[in-house]
Amino acid sequence: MGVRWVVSLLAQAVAVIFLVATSSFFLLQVIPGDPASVVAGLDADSATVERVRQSMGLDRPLHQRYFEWISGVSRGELGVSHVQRRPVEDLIRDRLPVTIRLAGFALLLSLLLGLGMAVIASAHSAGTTLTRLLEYGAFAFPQFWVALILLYFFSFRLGWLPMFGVEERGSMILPAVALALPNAAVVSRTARASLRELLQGNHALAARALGIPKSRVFLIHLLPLAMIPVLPVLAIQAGYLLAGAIVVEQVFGLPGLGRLTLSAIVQRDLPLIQGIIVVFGLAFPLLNASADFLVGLLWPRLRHGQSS
Amino acid sequence: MSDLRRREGGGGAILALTVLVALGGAALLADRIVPDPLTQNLGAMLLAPFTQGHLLGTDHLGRDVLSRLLHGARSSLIVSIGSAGLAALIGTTLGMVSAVDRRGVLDRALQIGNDAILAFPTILLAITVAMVLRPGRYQVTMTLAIVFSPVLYRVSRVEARRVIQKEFYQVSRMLGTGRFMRIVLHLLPNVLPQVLVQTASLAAIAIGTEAALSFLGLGTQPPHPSWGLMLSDARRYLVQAPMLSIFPGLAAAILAFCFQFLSDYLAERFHAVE
Amino acid sequence: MRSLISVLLIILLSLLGGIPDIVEAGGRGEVRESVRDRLVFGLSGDPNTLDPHATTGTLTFQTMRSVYDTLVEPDPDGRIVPALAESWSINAEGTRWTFHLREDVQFHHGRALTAEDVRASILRLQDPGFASPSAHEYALIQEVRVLDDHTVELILSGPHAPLLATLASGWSAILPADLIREGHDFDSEPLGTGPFRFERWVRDSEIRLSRNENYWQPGRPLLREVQFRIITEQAVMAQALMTGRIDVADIVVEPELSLLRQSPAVRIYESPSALVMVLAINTRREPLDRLEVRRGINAAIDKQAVMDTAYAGGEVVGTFMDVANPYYLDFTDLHPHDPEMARSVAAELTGGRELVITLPQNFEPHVRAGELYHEMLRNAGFRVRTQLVDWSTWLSDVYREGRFDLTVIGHTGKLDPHGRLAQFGTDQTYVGWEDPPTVEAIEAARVTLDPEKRFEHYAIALRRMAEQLPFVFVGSPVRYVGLNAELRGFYMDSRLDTADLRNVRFEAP
Amino acid sequence: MTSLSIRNLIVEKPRRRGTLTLVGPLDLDLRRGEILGLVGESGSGKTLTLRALAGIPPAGLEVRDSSGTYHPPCRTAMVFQDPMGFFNPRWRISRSLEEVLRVVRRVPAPVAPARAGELLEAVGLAREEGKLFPFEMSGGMVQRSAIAMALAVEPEVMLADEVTSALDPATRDRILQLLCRVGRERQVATIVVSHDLPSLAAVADRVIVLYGGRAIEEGSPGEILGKPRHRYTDLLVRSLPGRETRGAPLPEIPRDPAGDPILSSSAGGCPFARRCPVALARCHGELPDWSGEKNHRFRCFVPVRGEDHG
Repeated sequence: MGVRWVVSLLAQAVAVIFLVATSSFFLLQVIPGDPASVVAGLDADSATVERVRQSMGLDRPLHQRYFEWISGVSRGELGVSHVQRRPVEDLIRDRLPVTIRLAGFALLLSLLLGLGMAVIASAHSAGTTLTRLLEYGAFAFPQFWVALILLYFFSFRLGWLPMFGVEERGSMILPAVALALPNAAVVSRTARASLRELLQGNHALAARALGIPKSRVFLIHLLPLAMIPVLPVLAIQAGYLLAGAIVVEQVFGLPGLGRLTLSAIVQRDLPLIQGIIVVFGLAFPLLNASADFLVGLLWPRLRHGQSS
Repeated sequence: MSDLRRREGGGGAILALTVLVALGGAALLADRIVPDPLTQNLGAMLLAPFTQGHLLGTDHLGRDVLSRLLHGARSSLIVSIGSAGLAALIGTTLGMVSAVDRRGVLDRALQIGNDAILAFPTILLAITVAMVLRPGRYQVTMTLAIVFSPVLYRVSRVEARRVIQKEFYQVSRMLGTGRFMRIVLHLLPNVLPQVLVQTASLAAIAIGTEAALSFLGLGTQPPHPSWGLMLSDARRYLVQAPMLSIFPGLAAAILAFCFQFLSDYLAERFHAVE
Repeated sequence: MRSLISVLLIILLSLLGGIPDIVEAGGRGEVRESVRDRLVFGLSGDPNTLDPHATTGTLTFQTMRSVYDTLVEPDPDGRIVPALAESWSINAEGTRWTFHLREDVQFHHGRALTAEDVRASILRLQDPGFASPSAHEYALIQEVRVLDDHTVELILSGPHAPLLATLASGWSAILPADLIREGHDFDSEPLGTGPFRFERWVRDSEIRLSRNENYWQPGRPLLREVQFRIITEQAVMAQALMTGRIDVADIVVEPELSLLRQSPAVRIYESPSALVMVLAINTRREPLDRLEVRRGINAAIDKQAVMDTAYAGGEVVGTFMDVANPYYLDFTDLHPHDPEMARSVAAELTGGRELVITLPQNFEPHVRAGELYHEMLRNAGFRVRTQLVDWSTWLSDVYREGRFDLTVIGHTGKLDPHGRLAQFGTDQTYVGWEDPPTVEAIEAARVTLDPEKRFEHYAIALRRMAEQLPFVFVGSPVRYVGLNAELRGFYMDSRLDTADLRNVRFEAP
Repeated sequence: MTSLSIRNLIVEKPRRRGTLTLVGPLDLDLRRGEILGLVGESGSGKTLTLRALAGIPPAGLEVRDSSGTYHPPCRTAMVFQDPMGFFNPRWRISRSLEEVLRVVRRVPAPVAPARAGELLEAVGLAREEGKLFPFEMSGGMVQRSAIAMALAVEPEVMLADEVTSALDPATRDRILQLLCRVGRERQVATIVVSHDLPSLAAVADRVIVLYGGRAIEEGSPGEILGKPRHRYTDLLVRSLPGRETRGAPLPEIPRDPAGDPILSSSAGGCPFARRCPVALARCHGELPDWSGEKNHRFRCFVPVRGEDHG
């Protein structure tokens, strides 16, 4: 991983983010709905709406607003929320911890669940069928519905877990499970394919031929190796996790980035939506890079570079 | 060896196809076999299944759940198959263009554009596009097609590049086969299998995403039914009428199952052929 | 292997970092007081800002009603009574309003209230740079004159009867002049003279208030602490109320309402709402510009069924005024439900044109009502299509630009009928209905201070509207609030849609 | 002193209609320290035989011997064609060695590193080289390490599957010699599988020629190379490079019309019958019994006579 590699990675990331920022800015101009009307409300007359629009700076020409905004972004300033009248980066920073905790928990959970499923599938042919059904199910059921069903059973019916907020103990469990399920399916699919290949591969054969017990070969030798293709997938999935958080946070009433995003969209808080998109856009190459780094850590061959 | 693999999941695939065809048929003939899904009966709201001639009961406006389910199949099928198919068309075309681009400028540009779409949070992109296009079932189809196409772009680009490096492709190039013919004769047939696998898988994912968009009010427009909309309506009645969510949820799951089965089956087969 | 473990450990540790505060908070929540003096108020959404001058959002007023006071306030009988102002007088022309302030009022930061604070607050509302969405309500105030520390005079350019109601509304909150000057962040750190002082706001999660020990009403408030919990999912709100996690559910609609009615732990607080639910008609568009067509549409709608099914009950109205309003007049017999007549209109007068019902999807009952209208109109032979739009789109496309055929909405009431009726009859409203007699009557009522004469003016306007049908007037629903059964002294002003928490207490078990 | 004695080893694949025999029946007897070469073209069942012996047949295949089922009768160790794949890519060589020592031989953890070092030295590597990852080594070094791994289990029978084919020619002989040297030194019976008859002949005590999963000729390397008797062996030997004496055209082994030799062997006759230029009718129906002397026997109705080779 030479300097050139890092530089080209950075250049690509900057290009992607610039493209994301620019396209989101112009795309959002096209969506119907007027932010000034939302803030002014039902009773305001048109003069008031116009004044509100001016105070938002929306009366100025588009290109001027764009250049102002994009140069702000390059300095790390994302502008001021129209509706909440606070700097966008503050708003995002406030919500980020909840969403990161939720997504992190869900990521861990999906890793454990997914690997568990893959192990069961590889151990038994009956397990394969079961795992495949579980995987399909995790994909097939709409996330908000799964979230509601979980809520209904574990909070309403059984009263085991809190039904809203983040204060109570275990309040992250249900949202994280709802969020983790589709990811667990992806992890399981990837790990299952990777394990299947490894099980048929020479290393497994060699270890077995030397008399190392089957279970040990599986758990100690192969499982860590099976993780390698899972990690990049997990990085991409982490992006989807943040997206899934919109629905899950809404259902479980968590004060995270997902809720912020939804309310920003509903209220046409353009600077806030743009800011969130830029942050997501930043997270994407970051996650990919960290997955590469982790793979390097887990698989020495890659760490030592492309020399061989 | 290959016959062994083909048997694996083959039964499932046949079953999946049968269910799909049956669903499609039911959706097409829904007008003939079930009552009108819009007719309300405010005197018979939230009926349990098997009461007063309503096989699956009625919803919160006294509409027959079975008719709504079958009519909703139309939306769900249009959205899932339509969006995955469109995405396949867009993604594969661009992916192959990217792969055969000799100077690499177009390839680079397409890749960055593709990364940019991927960097958008999926649901946010879907919401934004859906808002620009205005809500509706065909608009959702378009939206999801745009959201999904990067996946197929990636797959087809990787596959196409793999094929291009193979000897037979280079040979056909030396033999002077025209560029277009080369793409049609050699590239497309070899890229298509993987594209098909992914398309079927995306069709499954589309069902859940359509439901999420309906949940946010951007999908099929009421009072016309779609499974996502039914689920979204039913969520308020979880306590009083849990069956209202169970039926569309199951229907969506079964449809997604079918597409996944097909996808996996295709993957197995193509894997075996290789 | 070791590297894998270390990576997992790092991830795990970073996640566990969040646990201490979860545990701590959980422990705090478990405490059960012997006499409860802490109220948990379930709020259906997060306010955008806590600055009452900067928004028209009900959620802000719902929470800030307890932090700020206004010069005058409404009482349960609909009269406007003294609050920060002990008394007031209006000159004969109605252009000079003099308010005498109480002398025992302190802001939460300890400074006493003076006339200067009133002046600064009103100037802030009028400031074009600040761009308050309520600014138009103060447009006629030409000058705010401080006569002495506790006397302030508003000089108007002409008589304006609704002003008193405006001053009693949440957006006329009095803010401290010194903090306004300093550019204090009222968006997130409100500070007023109200019964509760602001403690903290965790966005999208909770707002905490604590008792103002120096409140000017002796012995009030009764509660030590108020916590607003933001719960957006209605089903969760209902469950939380039934299981005692919250004491108030701010809005209850069906289907949760019937669920809550069955719960012994819950009492449903009902008050007639100031809303008028309508099916608005775009009278600019062909064929809706013809009265006969509008009457046909009106005749197709079974209003009571819509009220019962979509809005959990309420009374049918025949004009643009809520039933409980002192200015209400009954015109319901004017246009009865008549499907036969509707059918003939649909067949003969619409020319087969498709009518689009545009539904705002922010409020579920409207969507349900829309589905009912759709079916009723379809049954009468109209060609209809439904289009869901989100709230912002509705506001700009439908409400501001008038791009719709039919739409569903509830018009909120204000303390003064002018708040509802202003501009109707002019081409400024979204229904595009122009009617000079109505405009005249509304304007006459605005400049008339005598309530009886105002009633006569408004009667003319309401009759014109009932006859001309720029809307299908459907009904005014009942406002339901879910309460802990042990809660006493709760009062919700339905015209302002905000709760007064000063007298709230829990009955000793 | 035999260390391995197996009768009627059979590898078969159960199918919906009957079973398909892939290898055998095969008899194998090995003395301690003996080097047995198994030679045959690809598809002749060499690797399958080794994997069956090691008790790790491919999924879906069944192994049995005269007792009905088959379990490795003694401790076996196997060395593979692809030395890189042999090792866990994430582990240093010493770690892999210690794993085997501790798990299979129950060597206490503190002793394991020293024992691993000894093993590395035994195969001609330095102790420090154990600190390397497999991909940091040359192919020869990795194959040496693989032999060290095999030795670590202290096997009674060592199975070497095409261990040299992935290496360059210079390293090839040295690895093969190393394998046989450690085998003899430690009195381990070794089965070496290869399609490279000459290099096998250079190290093996005895050679068995496999075709279509059946042993068709067996003898000392000199005998097999010098006087092949079975028609297949004959063609095989004559096709070796450097044998095209007297300007005779290079003999070509005819193609099997049935495609897969294994498929034709399951029909019951000599597996080579369909390709054999001099096959008799009976060759298609039955496989002849062993004939010849003890140190050189073969199964052929129309054996090559010594004078054919001149």
